[in-house]
Amino acid sequence: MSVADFTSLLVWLPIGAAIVVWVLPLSRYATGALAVLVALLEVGLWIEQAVRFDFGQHGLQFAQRGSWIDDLNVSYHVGEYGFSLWLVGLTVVAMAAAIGYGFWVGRDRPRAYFGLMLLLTGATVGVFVAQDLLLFYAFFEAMLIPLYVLVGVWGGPGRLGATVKFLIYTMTGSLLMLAAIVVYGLKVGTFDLVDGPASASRWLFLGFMFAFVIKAPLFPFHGWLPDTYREAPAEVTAVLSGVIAKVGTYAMLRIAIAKFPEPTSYYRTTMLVLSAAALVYGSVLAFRSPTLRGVVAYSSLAQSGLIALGLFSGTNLGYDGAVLQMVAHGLVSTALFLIAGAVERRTTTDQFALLGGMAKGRPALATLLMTVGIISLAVPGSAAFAGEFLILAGAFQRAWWWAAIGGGAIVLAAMYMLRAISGVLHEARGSTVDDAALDLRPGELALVVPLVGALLVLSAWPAGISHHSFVGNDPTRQVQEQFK
Amino acid sequence: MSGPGIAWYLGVAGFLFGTGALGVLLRRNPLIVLLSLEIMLNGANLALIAFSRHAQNGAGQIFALAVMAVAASEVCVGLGLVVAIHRRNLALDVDRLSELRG
Amino acid sequence: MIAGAWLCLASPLAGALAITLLGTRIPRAAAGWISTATTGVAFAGAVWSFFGLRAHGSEHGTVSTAWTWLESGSFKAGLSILVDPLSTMMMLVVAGVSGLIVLYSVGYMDGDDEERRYFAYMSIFVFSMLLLVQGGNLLLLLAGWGLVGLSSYLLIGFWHERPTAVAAAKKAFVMNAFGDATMALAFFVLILHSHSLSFASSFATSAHLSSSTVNLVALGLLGGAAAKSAQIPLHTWLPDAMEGPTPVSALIHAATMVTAGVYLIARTHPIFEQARTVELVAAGMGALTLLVAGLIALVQTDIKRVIAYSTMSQIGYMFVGAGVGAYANGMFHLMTHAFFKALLFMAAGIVIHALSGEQDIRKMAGIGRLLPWTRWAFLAGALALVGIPPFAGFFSKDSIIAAALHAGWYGVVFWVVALVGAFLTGLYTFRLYFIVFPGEPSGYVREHHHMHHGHEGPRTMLLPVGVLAVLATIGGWIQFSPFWHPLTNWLDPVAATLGVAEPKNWEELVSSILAVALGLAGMGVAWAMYGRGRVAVPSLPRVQRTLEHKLYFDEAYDAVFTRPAAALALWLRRDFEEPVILTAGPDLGEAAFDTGRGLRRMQNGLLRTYVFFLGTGMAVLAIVFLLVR
Amino acid sequence: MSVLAAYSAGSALVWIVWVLAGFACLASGVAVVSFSNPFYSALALIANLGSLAVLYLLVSAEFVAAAQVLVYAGAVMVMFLFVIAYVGPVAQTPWAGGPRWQTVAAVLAAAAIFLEIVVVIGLKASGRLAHSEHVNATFGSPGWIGRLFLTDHLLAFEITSVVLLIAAVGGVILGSHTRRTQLEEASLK
Repeated sequence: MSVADFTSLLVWLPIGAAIVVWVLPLSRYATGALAVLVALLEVGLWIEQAVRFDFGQHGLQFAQRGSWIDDLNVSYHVGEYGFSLWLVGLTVVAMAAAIGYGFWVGRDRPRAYFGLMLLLTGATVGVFVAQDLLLFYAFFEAMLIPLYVLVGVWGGPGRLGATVKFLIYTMTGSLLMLAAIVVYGLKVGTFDLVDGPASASRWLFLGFMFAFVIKAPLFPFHGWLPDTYREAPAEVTAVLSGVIAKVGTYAMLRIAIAKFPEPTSYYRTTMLVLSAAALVYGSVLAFRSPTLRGVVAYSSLAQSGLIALGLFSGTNLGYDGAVLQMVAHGLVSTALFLIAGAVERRTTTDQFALLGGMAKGRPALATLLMTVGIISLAVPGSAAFAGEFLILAGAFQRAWWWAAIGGGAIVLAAMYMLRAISGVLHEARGSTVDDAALDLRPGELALVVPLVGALLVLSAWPAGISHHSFVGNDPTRQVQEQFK
Repeated sequence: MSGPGIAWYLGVAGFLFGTGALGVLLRRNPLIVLLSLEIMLNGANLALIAFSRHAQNGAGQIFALAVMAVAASEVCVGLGLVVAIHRRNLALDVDRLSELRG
Repeated sequence: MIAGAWLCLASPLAGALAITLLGTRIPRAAAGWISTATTGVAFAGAVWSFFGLRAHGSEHGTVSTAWTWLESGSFKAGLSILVDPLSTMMMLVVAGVSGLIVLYSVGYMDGDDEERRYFAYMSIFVFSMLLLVQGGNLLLLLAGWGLVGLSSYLLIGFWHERPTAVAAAKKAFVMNAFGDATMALAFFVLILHSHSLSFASSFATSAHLSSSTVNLVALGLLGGAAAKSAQIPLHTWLPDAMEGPTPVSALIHAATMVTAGVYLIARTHPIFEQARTVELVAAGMGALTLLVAGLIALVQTDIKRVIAYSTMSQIGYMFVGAGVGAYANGMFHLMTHAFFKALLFMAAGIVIHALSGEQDIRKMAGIGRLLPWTRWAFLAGALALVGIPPFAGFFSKDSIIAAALHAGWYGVVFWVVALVGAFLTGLYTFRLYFIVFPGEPSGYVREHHHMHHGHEGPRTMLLPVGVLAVLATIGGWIQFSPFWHPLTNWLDPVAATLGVAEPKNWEELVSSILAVALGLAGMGVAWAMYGRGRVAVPSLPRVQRTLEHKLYFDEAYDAVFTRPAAALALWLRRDFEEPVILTAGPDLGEAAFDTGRGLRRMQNGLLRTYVFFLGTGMAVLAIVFLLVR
Repeated sequence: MSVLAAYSAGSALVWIVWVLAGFACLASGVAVVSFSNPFYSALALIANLGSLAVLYLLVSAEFVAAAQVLVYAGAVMVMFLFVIAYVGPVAQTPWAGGPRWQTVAAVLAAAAIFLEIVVVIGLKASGRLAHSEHVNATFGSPGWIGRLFLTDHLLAFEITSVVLLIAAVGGVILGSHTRRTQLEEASLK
């Protein structure tokens, strides 16, 4: 097996494992253990790939191409660029943590649950490596199906309403994207992302962007976000915010911006306004949200806005910063939602009014929540800071006010994140916090500590991503050449 | 030129088709609706055969024969329905058979 | 030399990591000793690089890069440290004072539940502060800048069960985040024009920028400096920060972090010199702050808050010095201030410790009888603060005042303000001294005072106080402006004093005589009012109330920023997010249902209707085909 | 050699036959739709089918004409008459019942269809619809049709037979009177 096969293996190994889990009548423990093992194997495969990746080489790497629907020039074409390598890494790491969390808390109906989580892993990796539009669409949809079920079956009390809302929003976006894909593919004669030429059609650009701004999401397309993030199980929310949201911003970069240069510059101001609106609006709402999940959910909205701001600034700094920030925020929000889940398991609530004082006698919880929280508010020196700094420096080159708005939002971020940290950890003990609420257990530490460790490593060396996402250290040119 | 051209046949076919359609739309007795359907089918058949002659191609006649078979099948099923309706002592009136109302 | 600097930077970080990772496997006390030892090693590293730099004589400093920290396009910033006269001086001050204060903390925090956490935070702070002063480019400087803000937040809120402490910590962090943001904006301008944040290229670029652009850059930097150094109007967090443990106040909010603004101006003086107006705004800001803080200090009753306002006031002096161009004088005052202000805080800490946490000076009367050594140490610090020769403050403060006199008409304004400030300093300092120390111990003091094994405090607390008392006394002797000035010479290659800020000898003389006289006058008034009680404290209720409310800055910010932001957030949630955004999805679904209900009427179950639609459709299609062909 | 080809010289005779058959065809079609008694309608349809068969002969479709008479006029119509007799005559005027708009709409729709066909023929195709006088001698003969059915159109032939089979089964099921349907009837009443 050559290294190129690893890309396909990363996609199909978890999907195959999902089928195995569904078919074989394994015990609860065996099912979970198998899923965790496969998730860790994915991380190992990815590390092997990252080690062998040649960051100086142009074009697609680890590429594989096979025929699929010859009549329409649709092919099974997968491969990775520098930035997709990082996002795949984010996916496998976050999914491993989420699957581990599901194993730790012992979800009901384990075979269905772990099968869906594995399917989600494979499909999400598939979205990041697909180099054919129809393949991309297939993975995009395959990624959503397990999410509907995971939210709808294992979610909180309002899960049905949340699922329906999530479904309506995402399906609307997906269908418009499908229409855009079909029109584009038939017009240019191929569905291949690498071979396909750039298009100047504004309608197609809007069709794609509609799906991506819902997925990311950007203001005002985030109607599904608060409910879904609140009702989904903690680890699914972690994945939604940490990984799935990044699919939206990744696709903006890979498809919307790279394939539609003329419409991108035509709609640049519009997109920057939407991004800035998401940034400010999310920050303001997070500032008064009464629940921990609410704060993190709206901060995810704000972060999506920030990332899109970097992408649509169309500058070197903006692109690099956006990729860095996608990874950094992915890790941060995964860790934050897992910790929120741990808090909820101990206190049955995530309302600040009922929480507080958890730092006393729970050093591990306090240290980890504090660390992740301050990284998330982009304290200078952290990975998130590096990302935001690059993004805003890039946006500044477009026009100074974008950076000024971003700077204001960073102050707001400090306000809401400190409020959330204090609301859980500090001051008088909340009414739901009793002595039975233990510190994080070794199992939970084993999930969160690696995420925090990755963040700290990234904080020490953000150039590891910012300098290794686009060949030749020239993202603008790479985008212009459509990564060829 | 021996006899009328294809256009005349087509005119007759069109008239038959329209008449049949009128009957289907107008009549409430399922039997007459079926009969009107036959007229429509025969109108179509006439056109097919006229075109077959025009194109000197047998496919039209084959098609017409297939239509006749379909018409026979349809009559078979339709009459079966009429008989079944009658057996259940329901009114023979298509307007009163509206079980499928949405 | 470089190795020493890296050692200096890495050692506290290693200490913090060790304490965090070892956790409960080590006894509590060990955490304190780890922290002290690593800070000591950092000091040793600082000394090493100091002597190394002297030996090499590399005046403009050496940059050493470990690896590229952040890179994108043509922009590149390394994880690099700069060893030059300015940074070695700061390393020595920071590591030295930190070492003493961490040692003091070992005694002060003894017995606290979460000593380990405390010392981990302290080590993080020392690391961050060293990163700030050693950072080899502006980006790393900003990283250190943010990290000291973070550790300040962590330490102010150390006793997190107290809502006031948590609120104060948040306030400090958010105001500093504002400063960070303005600095970042300034850096964006530099990146736009020079694609780099290294000191050299940034300074070179600033010379070519238009004056309005360079003014913006300087304003952004000034915003950061003002927030960090608690200068008006970004000062309101500092008094509240006294909620933290006293050694924290001594280290962060007196000796090191809050003076970083002065360091920033000295470090980036080439930019400020291109934007002379902004530099003078900095000086004006300092002058205003020193006056206002001195006034507010007059009416405070919390021992730490009085010293905190005094800190603001003294940093105001440093800003005046740096703002008019006398960078070396500003840095000199920074150093001596670190000595005597840390001393004052730690002496106050011994008092607070002896009274089991009481901080109200009105209850402390006569404590000096019970704590004689502390009293003498405090007195030394107070005299240094007022600037009475031969104590340290005299040498450093008076040189700033003299530099201001030389700097044109605006300099004269600063000079007058600084002299008034000198009088206020004498007044509030000795008000504090006379209320707290002399006389017979009050009933409250006798009741609550408890001896520590028959001493004033554990040796770990007394030793640093003693060392600092000596430094506060003699620390200023290294420079006496008209006669010898090794510090100015040392800093000359990196932060040369501007010509306008080099006073003539008569200016030095006049300034010193006036400043000392006014300081003594302030002390005299304090003695008359509070020591002997001969003169009644003037009763000006309205003025007093205004000062007690700190000129209503908190209230104003609350009304202008905090409340509107909260109201906006609440309004957006209630009147936009919930009724509009969150219902848009379900509304869409409802619309689909409505459409379905409407279309259902077509499905009436009548065969003839269906056929009619069929026929009509066919007819329409035929027409369409006819027309289209 | 087709029957009509022999008389091709006498085109006047062809015209006369055509006019008679066409007129009978139109008249009987209208009659089917407008009789109130289905029994008369069925009889009119037989006339219609017969006259159509004549028209088929005029375009050399002999086998189809024969099949028309045998299958339609013979088998199918007998079944119709049988059912009508079984159900009993239900007289009903053509315009009766249903909403008024539907009657109007029905007339309009039928007229539209007819007009469209006429317009198509008149405007678009009038010049191109002349057919050649001479046809292949075997054109329309049973042998020719049979060969076509068993070679080129075998699939259509098979499908037709399957359709017929299914219809026969369906007719039997619909018309049969099982115990279960009796129960259903009971529940309906």
